[in-house]
This record gives sequence, C-alpha cells and structure tokens, in this order.
Amino acid sequence: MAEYKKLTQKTLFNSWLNWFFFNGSSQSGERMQGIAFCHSMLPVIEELYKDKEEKIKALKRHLVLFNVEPQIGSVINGVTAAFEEQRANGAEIDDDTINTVKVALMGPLSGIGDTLVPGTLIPILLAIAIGITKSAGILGPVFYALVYPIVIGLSSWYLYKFGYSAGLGGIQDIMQGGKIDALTNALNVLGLLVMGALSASYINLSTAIKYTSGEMAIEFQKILDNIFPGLLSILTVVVVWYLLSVKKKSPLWVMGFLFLATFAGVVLKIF
Amino acid sequence: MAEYKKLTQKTLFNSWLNWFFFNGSSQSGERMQGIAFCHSMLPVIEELYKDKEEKIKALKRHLVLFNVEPQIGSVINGVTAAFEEQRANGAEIDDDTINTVKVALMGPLSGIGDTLVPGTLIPILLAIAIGITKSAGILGPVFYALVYPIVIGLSSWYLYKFGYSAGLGGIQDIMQGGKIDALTNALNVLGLLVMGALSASYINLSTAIKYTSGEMAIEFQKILDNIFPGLLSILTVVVVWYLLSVKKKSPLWVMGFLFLATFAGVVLKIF
Amino acid sequence: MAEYKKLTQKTLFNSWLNWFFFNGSSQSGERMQGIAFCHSMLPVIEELYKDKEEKIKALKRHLVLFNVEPQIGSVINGVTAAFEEQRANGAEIDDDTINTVKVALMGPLSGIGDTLVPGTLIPILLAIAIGITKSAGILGPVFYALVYPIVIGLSSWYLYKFGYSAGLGGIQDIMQGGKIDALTNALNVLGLLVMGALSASYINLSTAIKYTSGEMAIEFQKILDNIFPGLLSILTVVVVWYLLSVKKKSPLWVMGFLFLATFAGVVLKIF
Amino acid sequence: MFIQIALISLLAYLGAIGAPWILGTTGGFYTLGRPLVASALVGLILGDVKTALEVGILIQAMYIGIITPGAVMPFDVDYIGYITTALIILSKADPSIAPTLAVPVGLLGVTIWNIIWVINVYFAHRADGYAEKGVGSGIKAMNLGAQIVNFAMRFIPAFLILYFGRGFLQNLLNMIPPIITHYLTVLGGILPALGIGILLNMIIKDKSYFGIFILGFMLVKYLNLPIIAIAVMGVVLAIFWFKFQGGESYNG
Amino acid sequence: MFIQIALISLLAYLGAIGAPWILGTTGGFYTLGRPLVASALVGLILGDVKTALEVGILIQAMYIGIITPGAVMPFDVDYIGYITTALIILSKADPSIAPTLAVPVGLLGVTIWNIIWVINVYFAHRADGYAEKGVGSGIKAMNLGAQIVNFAMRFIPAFLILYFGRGFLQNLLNMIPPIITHYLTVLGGILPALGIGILLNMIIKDKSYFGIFILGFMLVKYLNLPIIAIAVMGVVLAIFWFKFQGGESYNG
Amino acid sequence: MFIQIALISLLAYLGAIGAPWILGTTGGFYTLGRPLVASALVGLILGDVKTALEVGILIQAMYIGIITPGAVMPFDVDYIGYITTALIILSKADPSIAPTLAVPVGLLGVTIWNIIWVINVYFAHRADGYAEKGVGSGIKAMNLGAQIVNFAMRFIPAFLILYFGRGFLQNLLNMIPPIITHYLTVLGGILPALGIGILLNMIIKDKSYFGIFILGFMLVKYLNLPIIAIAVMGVVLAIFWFKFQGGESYNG
Ligand SMILES: OC[C@H]1O[C@H](O)[C@@H](O)[C@@H](O)[C@@H]1O
Ligand SMILES: OC[C@H]1O[C@H](O)[C@@H](O)[C@@H](O)[C@@H]1O
Ligand SMILES: OC[C@H]1O[C@H](O)[C@@H](O)[C@@H](O)[C@@H]1O
Repeated sequence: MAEYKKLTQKTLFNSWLNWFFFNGSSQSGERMQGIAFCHSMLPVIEELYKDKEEKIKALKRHLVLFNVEPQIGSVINGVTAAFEEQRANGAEIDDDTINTVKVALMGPLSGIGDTLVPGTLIPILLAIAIGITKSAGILGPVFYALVYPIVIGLSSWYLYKFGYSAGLGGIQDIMQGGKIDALTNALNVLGLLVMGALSASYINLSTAIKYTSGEMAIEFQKILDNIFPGLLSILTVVVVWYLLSVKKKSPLWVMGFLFLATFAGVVLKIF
Repeated sequence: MAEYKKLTQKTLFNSWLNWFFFNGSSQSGERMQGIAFCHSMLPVIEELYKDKEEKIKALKRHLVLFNVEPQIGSVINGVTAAFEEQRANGAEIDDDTINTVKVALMGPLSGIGDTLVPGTLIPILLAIAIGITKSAGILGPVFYALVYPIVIGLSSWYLYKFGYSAGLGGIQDIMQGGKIDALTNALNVLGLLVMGALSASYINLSTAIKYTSGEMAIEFQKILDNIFPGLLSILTVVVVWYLLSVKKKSPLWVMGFLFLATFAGVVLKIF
Repeated sequence: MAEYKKLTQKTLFNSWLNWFFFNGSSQSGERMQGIAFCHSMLPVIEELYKDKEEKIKALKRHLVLFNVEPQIGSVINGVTAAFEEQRANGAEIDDDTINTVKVALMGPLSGIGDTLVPGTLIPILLAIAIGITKSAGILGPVFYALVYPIVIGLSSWYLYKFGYSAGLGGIQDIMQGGKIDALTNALNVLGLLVMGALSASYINLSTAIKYTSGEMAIEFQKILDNIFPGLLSILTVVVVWYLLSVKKKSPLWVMGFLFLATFAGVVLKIF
Repeated sequence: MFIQIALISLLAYLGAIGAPWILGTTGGFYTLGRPLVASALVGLILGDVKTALEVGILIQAMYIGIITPGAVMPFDVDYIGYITTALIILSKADPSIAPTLAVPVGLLGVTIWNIIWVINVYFAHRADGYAEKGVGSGIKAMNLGAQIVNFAMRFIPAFLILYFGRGFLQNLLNMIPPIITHYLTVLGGILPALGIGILLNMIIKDKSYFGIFILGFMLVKYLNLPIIAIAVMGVVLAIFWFKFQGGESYNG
Repeated sequence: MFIQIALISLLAYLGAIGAPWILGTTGGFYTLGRPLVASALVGLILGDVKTALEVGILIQAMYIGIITPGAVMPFDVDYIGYITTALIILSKADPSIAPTLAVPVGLLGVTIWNIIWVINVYFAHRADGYAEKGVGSGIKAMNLGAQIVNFAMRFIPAFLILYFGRGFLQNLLNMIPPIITHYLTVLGGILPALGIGILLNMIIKDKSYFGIFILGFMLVKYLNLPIIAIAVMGVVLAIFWFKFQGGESYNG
Repeated sequence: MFIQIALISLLAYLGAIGAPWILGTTGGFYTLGRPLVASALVGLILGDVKTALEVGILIQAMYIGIITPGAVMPFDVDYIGYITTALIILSKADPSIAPTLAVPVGLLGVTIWNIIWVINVYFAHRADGYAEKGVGSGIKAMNLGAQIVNFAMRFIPAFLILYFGRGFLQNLLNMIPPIITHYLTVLGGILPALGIGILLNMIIKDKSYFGIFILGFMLVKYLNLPIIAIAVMGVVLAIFWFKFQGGESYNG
C-alpha cells in the first residue's frame, strides 16, 4: 500500500495565510467568498494531487459558492483540508460530501461568528477604546488596533488547526448530541444581551408630537418615557425584524422602507 | 341516527355575553357565581334540550356553587358548553363529570386569573396611567378606561371560544403532561415578582421606637433600614400569609387581627 | 440476647458540650482537632464500653487526625456517636468504617462550613453590626455578640442531634442520589456570590502608574476603572487562586509571594 | 348640588363589585371602580378636575394592587374612589388628607359588600325554585334581580354621606383625636398586605417561590426600578421558566 | 495637501471591506475601517489629532455595533471614518455636524460596495476558466485581481470628494434646507436598527430568546450599566446556559 | 494602667483562635475575636468608647471576610482588634492610622499562631499515651492543657507590646520611612485576597462557578448593592439552584 500523504505544517499555515489575508478580496454576489476559498485550498491541492485530472476536479470543487464569517470561519478551511487529505489517501469521500460539510458548517459559523465578533467583541473593545480616548487621547485607537488583530489573528489560526484535527477525527462527534446546539444557544444568549445593550445605547428615535391646549403642553415623548424608556427604538428593531423574518423582505427593501418611513415621519412632524 | 346538534355561533356569543356582563351580579356566600353561571348556560340549554325533563336537569346542574376569576374564567363556560353539546348528542357524560371538570378548572383559573389580571395587568396599566396623569392630566384615566376593557373583553371572548374548542377536543390533552403545571408555575413567577414590587411600593410600615439617652437619639427605624429596607412591610406580609396558610385563619379573622395589632402598636407607640 | 444500650440524652449533650467548647483547644499541625474529637467522644465511650480493651480501642480510634469547620461540623460527632452505639450493640462496624465515614464527611462539611459561617453569615452580621454602630454606637457590637453565638450555638446542637439520628438511620440515604452534591453546589453559589461582594468591598489595589507628557497627565488607574472597576482586585484573587490550585503552592508560599510582589510593586512605583 | 351628588352616587353603584351594566365586572368594578377613573369622573361632575386627579393619584397609588380572591375584599376601592374624592372637593379640604379619609370609607364599603353577599343567598334559593319548574327566564331574573339590593346598598349610603357629610367633614376631622388619625394612617399602610397575603396563600404551593416575591421587593427597594420594568423582566423570566420546565426541546 | 488627501484616500481603500493588504479583513475593515482608528490616522496626517478624535468618538459611538451579515451593509463605516473626519478638519467645520454628515457619506460607501459586489462576478467566471485548465496560479490572480476594482472604486471617489469638497462643505451645508438636516439626523438614529434587525433575523430561531435582547436593553436604560459589565454578565449567563443545556453532569 | 492592660491582654487571649472558655470557638474567636467586638471592650476598659468604635469600624471592615480554612490564617483579627485599638487610644494616635498599624500586628498574631500549632503536637503524643492506658481523663487533660501554651503565647506578647509600646508608638510611626507605611497600606488592601483565594481553591471544583463570584463582585461595583441584599439574592438563587438540580418534582 502507498504511503499516507500527510499535509505539512507549512502547507497548512500557507493555506490559512491565504485565507486570513484574502478571504474578502473577490467577494461577489454570485460566489461570495468562493474564489477566496479555492485560493486558500491551493497549497493543499498542490501538495496532495499530483495527477492533473484530480487537481482540476479539486479546484472546481472549491470554486463554488461559499460564505462565512471569515475570521472565525477558518475552522471550515481546516476541516476541508483534513477531508482533502483523507480523500487523497483513498478514503471514499466524494465532492458531494465535502460540499455538504462546508455548507452545513457555513450557517452556524456565520451566525455565531457575526454575533460574537462584529456583534459582541468589537463593540466591547471599541467601547473600552472610546473610554481610553476620552482620558488618554490617541492611546484609545492604539489600544484597539493592537488588541483586536492580535486576539483575532491567533484565534483564527488556532481554529484552522482545530478544524484540521477535528476533521481528521470526525467532526460528527462534535456536532452531535445537542452539544453544538447548546453551544450556539449559549453564545446567542451572550450576543443577544450585548446587542440589546447596544440598541439601548445607539438607536435613537423620539417623537416630536406635542399637544398644546391653552396653557398646557403635553409632550408625547415624555409619556412614552414614562411607560418604557426607549420604546420607539425597540419598536423599530421589532419592525425591522418582522419585515425580514415574517414578511421575508430583503435587507435592501427594508432599508428603503426605513428611508421613506423616516421621511414621512419627518414631514408629518411625527419625528 | 339523529343529526348532530351543533351550537350556533350566535348561541355561543349570547352565552358569553350573559357571563361577561352578569358574572358578578348575584354573587353570594352560598353559591358564589352559581346563578350567573346558570344564566350564562341558558342560551345553550334552550338550544340543546327541547325535552322539559332534560332542561330541568340541565338548569339544576348549573345552579350549584361556582366561583372563578370571571374575566379569564370564561374558558370554563366554553368548555361546559362543549360538554353540554356532546351530552345532548348522546355522549355518556353524566352530571358528575361536568361538575368535576368545572371544579377542577375553577381552582387553577382563579389562581392564575387573580394573579394575572387584578394582581399584575391592572397595577401595571394603572402605574402607566398614573404616570400619564402626572404629565397629561385626564388622559391618564382615559388611557386606562380604553385599554383595559378592550384588552380584557377580547381576551375573555377568545378564551370562551378556546374553551369550547378544547372541550370538544378533550381538555385532558391540555392539562396533562405537566404542561399546565409548568404554565401555572411560570405565570406565578411573573405574578410573584410583580406583587413583590407592589408590596415594596405600597405597603408602608415603620416603627416609631426611639431611644434617647442624653445627647444621643437612636431611631430604631434607621437601624432597620440599614439591615433591610422595608423589613417591616415584608414581615407583615409574612405574618398574614402565615396566619392564613399555617394557622388556617380566615381572611376576616386576619383583618380583625391587623386592626387590633395596629391599634396596640399605635397605643404602645411602636408604630 | 442482651439489652440494647441506648445513649442517654445527657451523654449526647455532654459529648456535644465537650466539642462545642473545646474543639479548637489543642489544634496542631499533626492531628488538627484529633484530641478534641476524642475528648468529645469520652462520655459516649465511657457509657458504651465497660470492657477496658474495648475502651482503649475506642480511644485510639478517635485520636487520629481530624479536622472540620467545628461549629457546623458537630454533625459528624453526632453521626459517630450513633455508629459507636451500634457497634457497642454488636453491629459489624470496624474501626475502618467509622474512620472512613468521618473522613468522607470532613471534606464537604469543612467546605460548606467555612463558606457559610465565616465566609457568609459572619460578614453579613458584621456588616449589619457596623451599620448599627454607625448610628447607635455600642449597640452594634452588642447586637453581634448576642445574635451570633445564639444562632450558631443552637444550630450546632441541632446538627449534633440530627447527625445522631441520621447516623442511626443510615446516613447513606442522605448522601446518595446527588442530593448532597446539589446541596453543596447550591450553598457554594450563595457563598461565592457573597464572597464576590466581599472582595469588591474589601480588597483594594490600585496602580500608581502615571504618564505625563507636557501638559497632559494620564492616570493608568482611571483607564482601568473605565474598563472594569476593581480589575486589579479581581486579578489578585485570580492570581492567588491560580497559585494555589494550578501551581499547587501552599498558602504560606503564596503569602510570601504577595509580600514580595507587593514590595516590588511599591518600590517600582507600580502601586 | 343634589343632581351632581346623585350622579356620583350612581357611578359609585355602577363601579361597585357585581354591578353588571357597564361591560360587567370588566367595565364596572375593574374600570369605573378604580380610584383614578372615579376621581376623574367626580372631577368632571363637580367641575374641579385638577384637585380630583390630585386625590385620584394619591389613593390609586395606595390601592393599586388590590385583589379580591374568593370575594374577600380588604377595602372597597370603588367607594374610596368616589366618596373620598367627592368629599374632599365638596368640603374644599386639602387633598393630602385623602389617604387617611380613605381608610374608614373603604371599610364602610367592605361592610356593605359583606351584607350584600349574605342577602344574595335569597336569590339563589328562589332560582332553585325556577329551575325545578324549568323556567330559564326566572333564573335570569334572579341573577339580574340581585342588582336591586346592590343599587340600594350602594347608592343610598353614598348619597347620604355626600349630601349630609360635605358640610361636616372639616369639623369631623377636627373632632377626631390625633391618635385616631395616626391609627388610620398606619392602618392604611398595613392593609394592602392583606390582599397580597391572601394571594400568596392562594398561589404559593412550594415555599421556595416566595423567593421570587422577595426579588421583586428588592428590585424596587434597592434598584428603584419601576413596576413596568419589573413586569417586563417577569415576562422574560416566566417564558424561560416555562420553557425549561415544560420539557420542550431547547432549540425549538 | 494633494499628498495628504491621497494618503487619506489610500487608507480609505486599505480599510474598505475586502481589502486584503493589512492582515486581511481583520486588520483592514475591522481595524483600519473603524471610525475611531480612521479618525486618529486622519488626525495624524492632517496635524489635528484633537479635533479628529473628537469626531472619531462621535461617529464611532453611533456605528459601534455595525454588522454586515451576508455582505449586507447598512452604512459604510470605513468611508464614514475617513471622509467625514477629513472633510470636517479640512473645512474647519464644527465636529458636532459629524453625525449628520456621516449619513450621506455612509450611504455613498454602501452604493459603491454594492456595485463592486456585482462587478466581481466577472472574476469568478474567469477563475472557472483557470480551474478548467488546472491553473492554480490563475485562481490566485483572480482573487487578488479583484482588488484593482476595489482600489479604483474606493480611492478615486474619496480623493475627488476630499479634493473638491473641502472648500464647499460649509456652503453645501448652508444650502441644505433644515428639514433635510433633521431628516438625516433622525435617519442616523434609526439606521443602526437595520444591522441589529438583520442579526436578530439570522440568530433567533425561537422567539423567546428575544427576551434576552430586551433584558440587555433594560440593563442599559434602567440601570445604566456599561456595555462591558453587561458583556461579562452575558458570559457568565452563557456558561451556565451551556452547562444546564449541554447535558453535562452538574457537578463537573 | 497595669490592670487595664492586663485585662485587655486577657481578652486578647480569650478571643484567640482555640481559646475555649467563652462558648468555645463560637463565643471566643468568632465573637470576642472580631475587631468590632474587641474594640468595644477595649473602649469600655480604657474609657474611650467613641474612639475605640471608630477604630473598630475601620479595621472590622477591612477584615470582615477573613476565613481560616485548615488553620491557615492570613492575619490574626483577634490581635488586630485588641492591640491596634488599645495602642491607638493609649498613645492618643489618630484612628486613621489603624489600617496601617493593623498589618504588622496581624502578622505578629499569625506568627504566634503558627508556633502554637507546632508546639501542640506535644499534647497529641502525650494523649496517645493515655489512650494506650485507657485513661480518658488524661485525654481531656491534654486537650485542656494546650491552653497553657495558648495563654502564655497570647497574653505575654500582648501585655508587653501594650505596656512598653504605648509610649513609643508615635515615635515609632515617625521613624518608619513613608515607603514602609505605604507598603503596609498596600499590603493591607491586598491580603484579604489570600483568604478569599484559599476558599475559592477549596470550594470551586468546576471553574464555571467562578462566574458567580464575579457576579457578586459586579453587583457591588456597578450597582452598589449592600452585602445583605446580595446575600438575600444568593439565598433565593441557591434555593432554585438546589431545586432544579436536586431532581425534585418542579411543582413540589
Ligand atoms: O378568586 C376568584 C374570584 O372570586 C370571586 O368571585 C370574586 O372575588 C372575584 O373577583 C375573584 O376573581
Ligand atoms: O455573514 C457572514 C459573512 O458574510 C459576508 O461574507 C461578509 O459580509 C462577512 O462580513 C460576514 O461575516
Ligand atoms: O477548614 C476547616 C477548619 O480548619 C481548622 O480546624 C480551623 O482553621 C477552622 O477554623 C476551620 O473551619
């Protein structure tokens, strides 16, 4: 039997580097990060497949639509490298399997990734950085520009390697038994709490409606503040969410709606 | 076989209307809302039982003791209408079954109903209304007088209809499997939290005990505030609860006790 | 068959009294509370074992290493008294069994005891007492000196008796089924919450690092306060915990470390 | 003044427990019978909405959480709402005495209610007779008929108190020794505990749930949260309580 | 001034979504592209760090939680960071107009991004050709090549706006009717809801979890807790959420 | 003065860890040994309760959460309570130096305790002898006998320090270079972390529970809740923790 072809550490690192730098480079409406994913797989493919036919098949396999939160999502690249290694060594893994795994992981990792990284970690670091800026000027942005890339860079590489090992060991074990669901739920709890807090701080909407009769002027906003401070902000979020999830409108449609609704509100002196 | 006699929508609505308007009309220490319940069943009975004997049995069946939080409790009237319909169509349902179901539902629906409606929803709406009154005068009571009856009126009719359908489908399904317990517990959690908050705001008791020696005056209440603000208020609730639940005293007895204890406290300059 | 020798109430009380007063009397690095435990068993042993050989065995049995939070730990003395009674009446309980039970109970009862008594109850009573002292002078210490010994004295005797009954009934029942774990976890939750609060109030560490450049002075502590108030305090706790649990250093070693680290920090003007 | 007082007394009946005419218990006792609503109506009738609402806010706040489980009523908020407000406006008294005045008025209402509750047994027995004969309309008549008692017992005392009391209130209040005033005030602060206690007795089966009550109490005392915030938190808590106990799949 | 403006425009490209050169998305869009970092760089280049940071704090706070799931961008924080700050400093305008100015600038950036996103399809098709022939280096070239488009679409508009716009900003702002300014301000306050809503739509499968969102909201509105405190609480909550759902032994 | 100092030194013994005479550990170390109680007694003996309590509040607050698991003592609160308070009153020093003075005094007490802990091994070995002979009274004698050591080691140093130290304190404090004073102050703020850390090490088996500790920390730092409020919340939390883990029926 032929010797087992093991990917070198250097190949893995190059594969990760390609991804880390160029994951967003050629994003498009058709393939999203598809070319970038293939680019990340190049070192792996070059090392594993000497046969031209096999190589072409591999390249085509990874040029399909792909999209994930790229920083945390490097775990998929690792998993895929492991699958390719096994395939090149004769395991019965066809194109479909590899693509199924990629697609299955894309969804949760985009959700978790977007929630945790731009949705939670970045706002927290920026909030700290703003605080520092207020008391110590330029140290604030310096703090952010050092801490964020280091933390995320290391995590991304760690996750790539973790994905590679997990892929060899069978990622099914990790994803089954409700563990991945429990983990997703738990991380969503964190993300939702922080996003609620962000909404409270950064969404601003108040009504300008006033009722004046003789000497007495009633500001409607004051009444709302009495009922629930920030009520209009949270209602706005609920409306957006409703349009997207129940009415199945596209984000662009909703943006247009917000433009018009706000305009109407301003003209009618509601806002 | 005879045709199935189905209650018309109009009959159901009249039955509900009778209940919604007259549920408390003839409350008494002996039957509580018994006459009112029978009154609510009149349209149902008239439509279902043409035979005089059957009608008399039905009337007597519903004149017995009955008591529930009446607004939410309309669900029982719906369930009972469904049972009567099935009985009139030949199902083997005797007086006892119907009464057992009524009694079984009375307890939890009084508990949930009193907790959620006068215990939670009304205080919240009133708190909002007080807030509005402070800034916008009479709009406060107007707000309450519009929102409360509409919300509760619609809910009460909805629950009647829900009870009717559930009764036809077998209410056992709903009540089994611990779901109803989980629901009751969850609603109680809400009610208890709000009632704790209400107690903190609206029960007031402080001690007037002072200790003066020479230049220094020690107010006992200040010490208590240091230990746990509102301690006496919460102790009063605990005493009342203890007398009712452990000592099995009647509410009237406890009221008398509070009168005397307060009087003694005032005379002895404790309060 | 011989008559069953039951320990009298008086013997049990004397045994408890010996423990309650003298539990810490001869603590040492070798036996900890070993002599005191034996002292507490004296009345029991004298009553049960008339045979000299048996008595000697019993005395030696209880002179071994023993250590527990002594106030709550009286439950073990009660359990042991019950075991001795059963043994004296012919039950097949050897030295090993008794010692195993003692050792098995020592650990959790020290943990729970230290957490709940000096870790939770005492700080709370002292916090109240400090509050009283501020407004009413010497009444504060008087309050503490009355409430604490009474509460704990009664509890200790109650626990002794509880241990005695439980020991007769088979303490296994209590300790099995995860109940004891659930109880320990729950009590630890209480203790940890209070200790977190205590740490926030009573550990104080702030950095003196300043950065002055021209007109602008940046105090590093202010930046930290912005990030997370009390960050250095909590880090100190984490370092101590890490040294003890991961690095397996002795408490004395850690104390020395804190002395030196603080000194270095002061000399380098970090603190 | 006769007409206004009659109108107020009529409203005091329409908002009393049991009065069916204005959308039943919902529109009556639970709407017209709330002191805030009552005070607004009294203010409109007597032409002094401002004072009326001042009184209304004060007494509504005191009795905001009143519950009458099993027909047990710690004080009658309907009578408190109409009579207290009207008396204060009619006798030009200071709104600040409202809470004290509310106590005896509320207890009078309770006494009346308890009497009605006994009298109504009569209608139950007559209803039995109609049932025996199969006369449905008779049962209806009995249910409605009880309102004659309710009307008499509510309208007349209210009218008398307002008509004859308005002149004397100030004197009356001056006559009462201060210790009684103090007693009534203390009592007013304590009585809400009765309603709460009755409810606790009804819904707490497992003592540990009392902890939730204490949490609610502390959220107000220590963090000063308004009731609405606590209610929203309570809803969130209740949803997850149900979720984690109801045996649903967690990811549903 | 030419060089400084060119430098700023270059940075606006390097911090744009997709630009790979400075540690990829991480160092680019998520670091250089953050308004706080952008403003600091603009300040250094134009020699007025103080004003720049004032602007940076303002606009960073507004767009702190921006998320672009599935490439949907509610506003382009990178353009906002560089162009808003630079325009204000160059035209010596008051930092307080930054939030208003940020709205049209952010929307311009979004439009550009959407155009790029369509153009890039071209590279995908050419990459297919290289794959067909087995030329790996061709695929790499296509991935990198897309940056020519990105550079052109980012650098040129930024440069033109700054070079020609700096003189007119004040006039421009004066020309805009106040209702439009007001409109832009209101819009700026509303738009963050879009990003949040998109994310909610993505991660909430079970509606009850919306309760957690509301809790976070209330912790800020009622208790004024800073975001970091809430995040730490969230971590603790998440740990136990996982523990109690994950079926682990509880004593682990 | 001799008698008063002797009395204080006697109390310093009676409140020391291990002293059995006043209701054992409970009435001794955990009551007489608490700085607040100690300071009150010192104040009564020396006739200046007011100053004594000022000192007592200060030092009690610092060492409120001291725990000695497994006989490990980070500082000796008993010695701190008696000696610090007495020294300050006797030398008419300012109460504000108490926290600094408390550090060396507390460490002296620790050293004494560690010595006692070794000496007491002697009694254990003699007790073994009595057990061998079956002499129960001998074991009792050994348990009590150890108190001779405790008395000597506690009373004598306390007496000497107070008798000879009272005159020098002010001079002594003046002699100490400010950096040492600063060092002692910082150390006093850090040392409570030792007791807490020891306890954490003992009870935390599952690291996630550290989250609860942090919650308690934040409730004080961010919401300023008093310890009692947190304890009540902790009890409520613990009850449900037990309920939901203990496998009880939920509706119990
Ligand atoms: O407790 C149930 C129910 O009992 C009685 O019928 C009345 O007091 C109602 O107000 C109450 O809701
Ligand atoms: O949503 C996943 C992912 O989609 C696109 O690739 C980009 O918008 C990323 O920023 C995002 O993280
Ligand atoms: O840790 C258990 C126990 O150990 C030793 O006996 C003493 O330090 C006690 O104070 C402590 O409670």
